[in-house]
Amino acid sequence: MSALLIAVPLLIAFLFVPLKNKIKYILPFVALFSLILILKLPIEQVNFLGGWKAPFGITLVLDNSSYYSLIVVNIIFFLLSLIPQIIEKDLSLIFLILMASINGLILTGDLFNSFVFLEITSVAAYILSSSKRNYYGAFKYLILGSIAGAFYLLGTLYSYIGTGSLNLADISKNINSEFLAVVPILIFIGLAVETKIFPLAGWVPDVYASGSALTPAILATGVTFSMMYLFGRIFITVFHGEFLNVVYIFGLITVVVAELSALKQDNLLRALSFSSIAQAGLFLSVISMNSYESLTAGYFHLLNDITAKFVLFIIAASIGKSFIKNKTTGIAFSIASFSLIGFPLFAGFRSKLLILKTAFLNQNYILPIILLFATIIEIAYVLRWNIKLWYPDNILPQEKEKTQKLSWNVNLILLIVALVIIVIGFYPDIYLKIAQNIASGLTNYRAYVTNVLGGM
Amino acid sequence: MIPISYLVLVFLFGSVVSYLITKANRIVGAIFNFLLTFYALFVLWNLEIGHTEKLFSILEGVENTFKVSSLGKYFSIISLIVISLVSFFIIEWIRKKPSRPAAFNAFVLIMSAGIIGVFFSNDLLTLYIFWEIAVLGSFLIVPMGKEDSKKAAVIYVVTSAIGSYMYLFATFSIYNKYGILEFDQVSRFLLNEPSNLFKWFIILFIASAGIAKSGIFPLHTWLRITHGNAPDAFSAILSGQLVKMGSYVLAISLSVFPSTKLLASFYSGVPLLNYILIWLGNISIIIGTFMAIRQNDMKQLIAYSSVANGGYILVGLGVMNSIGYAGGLFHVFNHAIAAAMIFLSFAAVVYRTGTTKIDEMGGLIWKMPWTFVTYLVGIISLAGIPPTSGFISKWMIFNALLTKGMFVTLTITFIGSVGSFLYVFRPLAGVFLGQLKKKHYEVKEVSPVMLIPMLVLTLLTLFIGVYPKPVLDFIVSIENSLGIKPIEYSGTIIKTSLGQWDTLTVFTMFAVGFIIALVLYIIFPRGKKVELTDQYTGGEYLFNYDLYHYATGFYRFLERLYDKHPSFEKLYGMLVSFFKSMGEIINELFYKVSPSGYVFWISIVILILFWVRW
Amino acid sequence: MMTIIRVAAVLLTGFFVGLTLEGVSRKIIARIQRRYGPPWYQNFIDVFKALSKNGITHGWIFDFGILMALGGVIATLAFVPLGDLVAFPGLDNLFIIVYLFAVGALGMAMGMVGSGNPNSSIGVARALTQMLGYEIPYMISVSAVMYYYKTASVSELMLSQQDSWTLLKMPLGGIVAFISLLGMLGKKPFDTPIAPAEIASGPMVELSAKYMGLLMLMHTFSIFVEIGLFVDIFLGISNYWTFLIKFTVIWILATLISSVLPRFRIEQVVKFYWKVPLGLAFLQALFVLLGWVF
Amino acid sequence: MVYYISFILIGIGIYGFLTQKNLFKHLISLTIIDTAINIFIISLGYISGEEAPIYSKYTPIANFVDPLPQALVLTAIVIGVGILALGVSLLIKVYEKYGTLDVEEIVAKEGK
Repeated sequence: MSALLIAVPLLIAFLFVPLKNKIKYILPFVALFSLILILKLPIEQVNFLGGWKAPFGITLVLDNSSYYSLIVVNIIFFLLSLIPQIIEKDLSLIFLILMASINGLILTGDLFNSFVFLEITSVAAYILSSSKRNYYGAFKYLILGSIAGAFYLLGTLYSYIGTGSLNLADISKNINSEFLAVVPILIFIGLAVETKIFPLAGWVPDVYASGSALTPAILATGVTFSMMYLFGRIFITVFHGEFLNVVYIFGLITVVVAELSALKQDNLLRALSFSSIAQAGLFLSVISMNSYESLTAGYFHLLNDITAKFVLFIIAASIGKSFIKNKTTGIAFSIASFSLIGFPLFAGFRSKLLILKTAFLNQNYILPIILLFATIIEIAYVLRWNIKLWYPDNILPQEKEKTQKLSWNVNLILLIVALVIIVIGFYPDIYLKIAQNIASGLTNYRAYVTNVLGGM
Repeated sequence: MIPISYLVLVFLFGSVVSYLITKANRIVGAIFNFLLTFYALFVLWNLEIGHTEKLFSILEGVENTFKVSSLGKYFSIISLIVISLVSFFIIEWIRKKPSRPAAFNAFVLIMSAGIIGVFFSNDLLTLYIFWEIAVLGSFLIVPMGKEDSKKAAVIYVVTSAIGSYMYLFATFSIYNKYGILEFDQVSRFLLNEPSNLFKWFIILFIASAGIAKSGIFPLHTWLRITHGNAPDAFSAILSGQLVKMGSYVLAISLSVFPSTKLLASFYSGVPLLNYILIWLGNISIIIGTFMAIRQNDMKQLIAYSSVANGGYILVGLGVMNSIGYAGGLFHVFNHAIAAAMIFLSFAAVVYRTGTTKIDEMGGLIWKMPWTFVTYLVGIISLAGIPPTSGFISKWMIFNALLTKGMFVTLTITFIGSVGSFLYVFRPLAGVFLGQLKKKHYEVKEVSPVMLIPMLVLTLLTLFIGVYPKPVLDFIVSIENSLGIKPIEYSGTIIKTSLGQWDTLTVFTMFAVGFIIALVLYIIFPRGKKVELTDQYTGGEYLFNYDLYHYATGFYRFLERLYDKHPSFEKLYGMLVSFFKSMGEIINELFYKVSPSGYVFWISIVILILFWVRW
Repeated sequence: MMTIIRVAAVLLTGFFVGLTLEGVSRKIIARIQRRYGPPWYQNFIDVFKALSKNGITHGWIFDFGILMALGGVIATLAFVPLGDLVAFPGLDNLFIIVYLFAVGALGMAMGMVGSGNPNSSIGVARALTQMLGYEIPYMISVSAVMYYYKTASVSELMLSQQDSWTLLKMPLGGIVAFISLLGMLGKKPFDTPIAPAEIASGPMVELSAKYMGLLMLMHTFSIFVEIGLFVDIFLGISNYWTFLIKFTVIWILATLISSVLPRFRIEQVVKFYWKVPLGLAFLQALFVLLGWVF
Repeated sequence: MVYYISFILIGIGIYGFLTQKNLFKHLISLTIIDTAINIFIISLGYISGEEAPIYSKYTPIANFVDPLPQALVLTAIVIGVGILALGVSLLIKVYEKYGTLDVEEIVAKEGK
């Protein structure tokens, strides 16, 4: 059943190639379909494609973590499909392909398969990022992404040599120190580009700040989330937390470096993309503490971050120089930015508390310091942008005329998401439950192995 | 009895209501705000000490609660007095001033909700949450001011965040170590804590939130730009109330965690930690005083004076003996009232003239006498001259320092005190006295709606100056609840080990002296009233009376002595531009490069990784 | 009732002795300058003459400032013990006297600046700056005394000097207080605020007739407060009469010193006070802390 | 021995990236690296002296080289080709937009 999640979007994408212009209106139905499908699926189900048992066949694993990740990602796709204004007409196909590949990426239980889905995702992302005539940025992304892909492939191969298997569960069972010396490095480099780790995230600002609303709204939320899921799946479940100390350091460096870079930006989208990099770095260093609590905190934070970024990026890309004509949009933007910097009452505050708590629990005092320092810088530029947009100085009347009102459906969806941020600020249980489930699925590798390979 | 949590909720929802009402009619919205804050003052006044309310629980093992303590009640009543009176002032002021009245009114209420929460929080986390709500509400108001105010708002929030994040760090250290966050439990655990370092760290980091908020050195730079550029009436709340939130946290970090019992004495009963904090207070007094003397912008001048007065409060609290602590607390009241008076009178002046530069005004006393009276009594209280209440607290602080033999600190408090005569006189001479400018011939006194709160504050500070019992009662109950020996007083006589004084006698004597002078004045022949422009000019003919007003560079001869002073504002500016250029370098090196650059960095990372692994 | 009589006695002493001594000091200065000089009662004549004339005023703040100045100083004087003549026993706290004194100063400054003449504004600015100069060393040296005797009440400070004068016990503090006293009195070399040749007598530039007279009274009373405090704190126990003798001696000494010195510039005043006297005052405070008192 | 070829090829690819300013040459370098990695993968699966992994009556069982890497490489090649095609089409667009493929000129034009 879970294979349908991959097959249906792909199939529709290919079926509708002749009807490129109409496909826009089918997107919500596809997204809704996969969402309902996921909700109907039973957890702890392993789908052996073609009937080949693991470790020989290709498996699609639907455990706690992949189940909830799928829900998150598909909700994002659903929400985005409801805003057809921001989807350029040629990109609807890509949207479907991206959906299929991301579903696959999350579901797959096979390392080489994940490589394939990773590449498809990347290709879709390259095409998405070339929107708004941002070809050079997309090309840079392509170069980085392909090199990273090559390394990921190398890592896959090395793990095949080391363990004799490509099945994640099987690798997890058979890991040995010799193999662990090389493979994590290769996989890490392969994933570092997509998880936006310094210094391999050079593509991010160029791509996110192309001016298109869809590109960052999907890359910084859905794609990032799935990449982070994959990262957790490979490094936590498969490698049992090996190599995470290096990730931790890289994550922290990423946080500081990205926040510093963001400070200087005079383009809101660029500033936000650096913030996105920083949050990714923070997430990676949090999950690097490799405990159930830290993973919960990390994914909880990631959820808050992508919720906020969803609102921020769409508004930043579609709004003009001020909120004068779009007050409701402005309110959503402010709520999201307050959540981003973790003011109380908003969702971001909960994740900040959770991260601090976890870090202290692990006797880790560096991470809180870096987190708080980074937040101070983030406050500086995020609030500066808020003030700039709310209290614009010397707006010319004709510019005021030119700024268009966003249409009702955009505003509605943004407001709903902003409302979610506030609700999560008071009752974080919904997000917390998702994060806890993902965390328990990732940390409990024994259950994962038995689940996939059968009771061995 | 209405629970505090309902009050907070009423304020939060009231902000929405206020927004809608103000959209319809701004004056009605302002009246709504005033009624709500005044009602809150009434509710808080009737609260019983020890009343506890459960709120929520964010971290397991910690029940977030409100609890009415004497300290919190004292601070909250001061705050609400200031806020409600300023709200009354706003009823008239809002007709002309803020660019977004609806948002202004809503944010004032959000801020007030935060403030009430802060003062009744029973644990560190609740305090933090409401603290940030208050910051959020107030920071959104600041950019409605002058053109620099947008920058000011960011500086304000960042400075505040530096302090509050240090606080948060300490909070989580406590939580991690003891698993509790309630104030009294924390202090109990701290008393049994063997590690001196940990105690130092906790108290310093908790205090740093207060340091940032009350504008203590080295985080004092935000006061000038924020107070100076915020909307005029809001500056009164900023300086009169929000800064006092910082003093509250300082009071908590020094007294609720009993610093004198926790740490060994360093110099006549004062631990080294307190001594360091006292020194921070000293530096603030010096900086605040001497920088205030230099300012030509009246709001920035009083902003620097807030730095100095924050220093006074910290010095008083830091001494932590009966009289010093009482002095610090009393000074909280005095400075709150005095700063509110002064900023309100400035707001009235700006409302009429539209400028804050001292040398662009002059002689406004002839047009706005009641505003002048408010300012006069305000500065008398600020400078600590009897018979206003400002003197009582200064006297207590001097006494405390003298009994402890802290002569250097004493010197600095004297400098601050005498220096305050200098800087408060500058706007007095430049704005209200001297020659009236031609462009201000048409200026009128502000309406009674604006005058009433100003005069109420004036009467309040005079009343407390003569009859300080209400405030002293509060201070005694606070000191009792914290286990500090309460100050002694009977009626209007305040006693210390160094002697006593009677506020009433001093006032009576002043009145008698004034009457004697008045009698002399009346019995001798009347003088002839001449125009202000009719002056002794050494025989010269004057053609431009605008120039005949000494206001620019009022203390130039003194300023010259420290023109080349080191500036922390510049230092922080340099730090920020350093961060920015670091960001620029990183951006150029890593994020803006061509594909060659990416491949280069990938290779470097691979080499590093393999080198580290093998 | 007794209090009222005592207050009246203090004020009348201040009036008569103060004005007389001012006249005497004019005579002394004249003699130093090889002039004959006015008679000793010249200042009584001056005050009454000024009070009886019709002058000019610059509006209500001008009048109010002068009233506040005189009222403040009268109130201050009432708290100063004249030897054993103490108007308010137990309440004569030194800080009160010093700060109540500021009311008068503020009133004068306000009234004078209210006249609208920039000369008076400059004079007031200078006077305040000078205050910043002399007040700090003075307060430190006096604080050392208060710390030593553990009291802030002036009469108790006086009564504590049974064995020897404070001036002899703490000579440095005494010297500092005396130098500061010169600044308070506005005598040369510290007469920058009124500097007649530069800013036309500074604050007083617009004064005439009644206003001048009231301000002269205020000046007399302030001199009485300033020197009286010094005598009480540093020159041992005295009764009313010995107090007046000591007072006269100090007054004449100050006059003699000032009559032979030129004038400082205002920033030189501040620099001077914050170098020498402040350093000495700190040294004195250190000695007191260490217990090195003769 | 084949390892070395692939390492040399990766070196050439990186050298191409670092020294060349033409975006098309970058793409070629990318392809070189891709190829190098593919060669490397195949070399890993190759066991010297063994048979091709074709199951027939002529080949004795259990003397095959590992067939999986070859299967994987096939997929990787396909993906590589796809990316190459995408890259080239992007470059065409880049050329249309900027009129050049030289990195420095593009950056100069972007800055304008």
